[in-house]
Amino acid sequence: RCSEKGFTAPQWPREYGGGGLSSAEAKVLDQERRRLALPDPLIGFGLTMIGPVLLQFGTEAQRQEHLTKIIRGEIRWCQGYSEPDSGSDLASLQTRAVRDGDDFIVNGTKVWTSYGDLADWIFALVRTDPDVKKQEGITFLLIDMETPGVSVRPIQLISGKSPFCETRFDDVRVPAANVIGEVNAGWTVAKALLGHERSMIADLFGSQRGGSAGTGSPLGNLARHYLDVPEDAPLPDAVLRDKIAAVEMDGRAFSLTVQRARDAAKAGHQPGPESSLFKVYATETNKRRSELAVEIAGPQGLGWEGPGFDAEELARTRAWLRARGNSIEGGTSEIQLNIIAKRVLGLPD
Amino acid sequence: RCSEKGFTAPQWPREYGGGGLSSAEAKVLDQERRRLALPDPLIGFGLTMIGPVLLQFGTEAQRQEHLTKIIRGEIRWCQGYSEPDSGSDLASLQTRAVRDGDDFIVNGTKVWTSYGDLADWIFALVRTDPDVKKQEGITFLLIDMETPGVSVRPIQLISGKSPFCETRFDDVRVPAANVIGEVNAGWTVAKALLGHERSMIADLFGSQRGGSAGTGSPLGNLARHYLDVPEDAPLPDAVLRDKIAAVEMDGRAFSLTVQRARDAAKAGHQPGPESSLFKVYATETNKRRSELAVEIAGPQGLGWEGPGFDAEELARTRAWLRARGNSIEGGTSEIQLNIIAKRVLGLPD
Amino acid sequence: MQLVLTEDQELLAKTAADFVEERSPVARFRALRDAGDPVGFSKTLWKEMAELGWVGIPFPEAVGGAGMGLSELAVVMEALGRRLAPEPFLSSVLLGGQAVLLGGSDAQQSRWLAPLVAGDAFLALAQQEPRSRYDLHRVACRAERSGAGWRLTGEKVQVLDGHVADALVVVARTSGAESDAEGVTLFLVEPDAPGVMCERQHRVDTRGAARVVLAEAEVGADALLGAEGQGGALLAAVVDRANVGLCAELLGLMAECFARTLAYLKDRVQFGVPIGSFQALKHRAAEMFIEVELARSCVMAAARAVDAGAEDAAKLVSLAKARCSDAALLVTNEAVQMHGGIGMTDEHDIGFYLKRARAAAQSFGDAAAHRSRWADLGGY
Amino acid sequence: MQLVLTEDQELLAKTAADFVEERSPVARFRALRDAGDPVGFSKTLWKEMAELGWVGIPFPEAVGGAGMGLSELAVVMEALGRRLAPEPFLSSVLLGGQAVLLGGSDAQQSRWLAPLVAGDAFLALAQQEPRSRYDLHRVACRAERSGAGWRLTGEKVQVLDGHVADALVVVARTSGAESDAEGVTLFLVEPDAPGVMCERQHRVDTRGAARVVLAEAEVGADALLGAEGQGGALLAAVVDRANVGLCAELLGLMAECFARTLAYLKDRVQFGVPIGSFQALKHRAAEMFIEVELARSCVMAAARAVDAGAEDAAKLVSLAKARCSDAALLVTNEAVQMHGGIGMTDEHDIGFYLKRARAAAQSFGDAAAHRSRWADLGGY
Repeated sequence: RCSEKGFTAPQWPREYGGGGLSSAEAKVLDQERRRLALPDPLIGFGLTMIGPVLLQFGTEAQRQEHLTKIIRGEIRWCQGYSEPDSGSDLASLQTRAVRDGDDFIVNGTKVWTSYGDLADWIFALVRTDPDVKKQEGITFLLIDMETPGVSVRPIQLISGKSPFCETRFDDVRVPAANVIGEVNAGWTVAKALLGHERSMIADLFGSQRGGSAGTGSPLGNLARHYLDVPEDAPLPDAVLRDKIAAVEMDGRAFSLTVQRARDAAKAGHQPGPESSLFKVYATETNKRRSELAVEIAGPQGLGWEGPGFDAEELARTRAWLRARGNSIEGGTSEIQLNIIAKRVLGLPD
Repeated sequence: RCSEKGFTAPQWPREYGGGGLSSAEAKVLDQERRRLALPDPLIGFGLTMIGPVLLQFGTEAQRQEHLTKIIRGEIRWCQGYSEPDSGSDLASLQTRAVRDGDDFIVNGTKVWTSYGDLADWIFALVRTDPDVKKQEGITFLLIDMETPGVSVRPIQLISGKSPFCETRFDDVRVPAANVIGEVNAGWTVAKALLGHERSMIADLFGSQRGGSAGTGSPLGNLARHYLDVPEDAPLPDAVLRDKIAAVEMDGRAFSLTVQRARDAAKAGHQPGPESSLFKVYATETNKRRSELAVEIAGPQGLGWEGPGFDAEELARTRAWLRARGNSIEGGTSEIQLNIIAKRVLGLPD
Repeated sequence: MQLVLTEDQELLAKTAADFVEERSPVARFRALRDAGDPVGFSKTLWKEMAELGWVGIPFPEAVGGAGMGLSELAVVMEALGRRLAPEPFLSSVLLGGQAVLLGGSDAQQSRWLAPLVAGDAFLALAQQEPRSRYDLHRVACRAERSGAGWRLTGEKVQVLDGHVADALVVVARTSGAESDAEGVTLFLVEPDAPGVMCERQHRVDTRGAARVVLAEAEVGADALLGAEGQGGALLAAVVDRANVGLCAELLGLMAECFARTLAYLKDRVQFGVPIGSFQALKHRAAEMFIEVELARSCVMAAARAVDAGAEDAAKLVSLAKARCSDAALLVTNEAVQMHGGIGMTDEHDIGFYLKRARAAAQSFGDAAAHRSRWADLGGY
Repeated sequence: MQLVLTEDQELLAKTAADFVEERSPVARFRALRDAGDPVGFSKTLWKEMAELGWVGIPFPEAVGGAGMGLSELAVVMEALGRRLAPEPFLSSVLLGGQAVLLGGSDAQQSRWLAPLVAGDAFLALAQQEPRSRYDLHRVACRAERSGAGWRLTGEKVQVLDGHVADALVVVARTSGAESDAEGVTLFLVEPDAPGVMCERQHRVDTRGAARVVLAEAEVGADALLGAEGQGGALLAAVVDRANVGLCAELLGLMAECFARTLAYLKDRVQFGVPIGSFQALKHRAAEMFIEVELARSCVMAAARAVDAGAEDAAKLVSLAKARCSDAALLVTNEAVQMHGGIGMTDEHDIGFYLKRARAAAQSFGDAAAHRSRWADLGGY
């Protein structure tokens, strides 16, 4: 139903099944959807990442082939960027694609390919020229996951199962027609895509307004439970109480900062420097919050499975462990701080 | 009395008025002195710093001229190392000494010359060759503070009066006979002297054993006073109590680490890596402690002078401000961490 | 609530920044300190600020004010905070002035607020006592009925700009024990009333303050400010407003201190490179940047919430005070450390920022006290 | 108190390190986990450790022990902690064994300690309850006289290695309310006694633990361990000893985790250089180094103080537990962050360190609880 009306991709052109709405109109739709607490119709790499890239860099043939399927949810995409030896230094990637007639032969390993085991296609960065500056020999390539030589292995995290996979390419033959943009110009495409990813992350944070008053305190309630004090009684452990207040206040200060950025944007101001802190602060705050939840539970916070721990306790353990990765994925906190120091503060290299 | 018996400088040779004791004998004397809570007879740059340097690098004439006077406390010394533009990067010093016959003509400015306004002599690092690698053009020079062209200006700190001075040299004529070691080999002398300084600092810390049990809690008592609770009552502010405990425990952990280093040395072990943390940890802990004392006092901790604040409160304000400099003087905390990372941990440049 | 400056506020910010840059460099503050100026600020400059309309910002037009709110006053106080201007916005406009505005009778308001707004009179709040720390309920000073009026006895300390105040708003207890929540009453006391002794105090931040001793000080019935025994809520509302202003000042202070440190990191060369190229310092600078940005959001939100009488205004004020206190201490401590030796000298200005940050952080509730209040208001 | 290893202790350290490196790499721990091993450790290896004399270190020669102290046991537990060896020193030698040693009759000691020291029997301490958190006085489990013996009812959780214990030391209440300081009594209960139910629990650190339900469990008069109602002091002494061992384990854990992270910093190349050349990471590594060194001093001091029965032993134990908890969390958190993505994967070993550090930190008092105890003991 949603895809028929073009609501899945409200800002994409109508000819590919999009809604053809302007940015402002899309925002209204988005707000309505949030107000009604409707789920996003189809969250995925296709819609939010490769779709916009195809609109910007794809050929007409490429758009025709993929966009409609993305909107209808017929094919699922995963992302092939990171490699075992290139984490923060993405441009050092080693997966090789060698031209062979109308095809490329791809060899290498990608990691952190979310839902690689379920995806139909992968968009990958591959090295097509090893003899130039590292950013200049990279190509952006679409690969059908059914192609012989593609193998996928799920990655288990310290928190347990995850959507992440390791995807290997052993002499995988990919048509050169699947190159997006120019050969060896993949870095430009990748950077644009990272831009889409950032706006997605900002959107994610931006969905909250500055927080509100009477919503109670989840961590305060949790502490009341584990310190075994009656409802509405103050916590007898003032040190724990101070930590809870600090984490809550971090969260509120962050929400207010996101709101400030949005209010400024609405008022027609250029994006201020504050948006540069969103990723690092949101993830570091989430780490502290999930760690504190485990700390509040004391010995009962140590469950992994089975008897003696309730479902919420077990979920909190996993959430705490999973959150450790927040400051690594999508650009480590260290990289974020480097970026702030350089681009916002203008500190010298 | 002390100097007649050679106790002022127990390890120096008898011919210069020293005690002629071995290191072990000197330690016994030192322990006795501490046990009796006698003050060190003459603490000063002469005895602890320039004296050892003269013994190691001085000519016989230089020793004859200076050592006995140092021991008798007849002349006082100050140190001319730092300059306005060379703080952590000491070797970049700019004070020039140009040869002129049997003399050097010195021009430049030294800062942080403790008691420069009271000292009779200064030992200074000066640049005698600006055209070589920065460490290789430095000379170690003794200068009589009475020489024309030497001017001294006391430095006021954020905490108020201080022994520090700024010492300027305007065409100051210094006999070349006052060079210690070789011309342009002053960096070697300076490094040796820094070694003496370090052993002095380690000694300073080492004077404490691992702390003891029933000594009460000065910060706890302070908090009891400002929170207005009776003696021996627990503190009603558990957050403040936690901070006090944390600072006390930092102090105790440090004392125990100093004790461990000394016990290991006494047992004949090579100095362990733990001594590399003494300077940075002692100073950072002192900063936290003095800051917490002011925090405990609340609004009463904000006094500078005069009515409404008692003498202890005013002293705490000054102590807090003065302590901010602990992590700057004698090698900043940043430099200390660099040294640990490089020399102890072996991390690459 | 919109967390963005209106065009009028932008204009005000620009005017204030220009004025402060031109008329109130840090050198002015230094000169006042070095001279041991008995007033501690410039009455001439204050009169100019009154003429610019700044003193009257949070007062109604009836007394000559601008009828604006803390959102506007915060813009001005931030600008003043950047250069440590010691003029008495906190003491007279907020602590004293808002007490009279929120609690005063028409007669009291016209008697005191009109000259205050005109820059001709000064008010101060005599609240702090030697043992009261951050507890607004803790009041040892007692007021007893005496004839038609009242007789006050007690000791007040660190009465901000109390040494120049034309009237003191004195927090006294008309019933209950020293730490009771109830029984607090406010009085308007002129310093030349019999039994009132005022002496100048000297704080680490050089801001003017006075110790006020009330020895059976006699005041008339018209000295009562607000209702008898209802002073607790009034005081809390006044201190919340004052804290918004104090936070705005701290925001300006930390932003400027950070900017100066950043400039130093770029200029200062050691080992042949600017020290700002060292990654450890870069990361610490980035952490400071983050804290300053978050503090700004909190100050804007607190000011707007108080102006709007929002339900969560008290929570947002405590959020702002906790964060601004901690952030200002972080930034000023790091500033001294990063400046190295020169930062420890009195002749460098950066130490002034450290001292003022500490004094502001430890006034009207430190960060821990406001986290505790946040938890109280959060019901845990 | 000398804070230096004796020659014998040095030798023991060397032997233990060699043994652990050869026989107990982290891969062994991983294999036990992957297999879902019902015991959770190797009884064969345990028997070997007993033969090496390690199990008997803190027991008298009368029961086959070495008559040494925690100073020696700490050396062994540090070595085991480096490679996460899950053998039951904490549960059986310290928690269960020391309870019997400090509180048991001659008969109880010879019945249980000799086979324990020989590596043939296991003890465990059933102390933790769902609501007791870190409060040793909080005991809901009740024991009532029943004929000549006792009847026990209550629920114990996270009884370390309780699933393989031949006898449980059960902390029960013979008088008073749930949180009273007095009225606690210890009992030796065999798991096959009527009314005792034991089920394996699964913790984040994969260490063996059991939930023990006592439903009117009947035990004889000889089950009483120590004097009735005097169990509180005994328990505190036992937990202090256990905490020294736990701290030694944490010391080994953090030292190894730090060493592995340091190696990674030197090996891992990004942007053409080892990431260990980035100054921000260098400074953080130096901070970790400092914390590990301080933790070592505290563990050594606590072990020697307990061995010597020093007056400030309890304070030093709390010092050690507070510091080791915080330092281990710091080091393991930093380790994962510095390893980046690979550190988040289950197939890399570094995550095991993170999990064990958290579990140990939140057992027998977290850092805040031990700072509070330090303050208690300091009289403020």
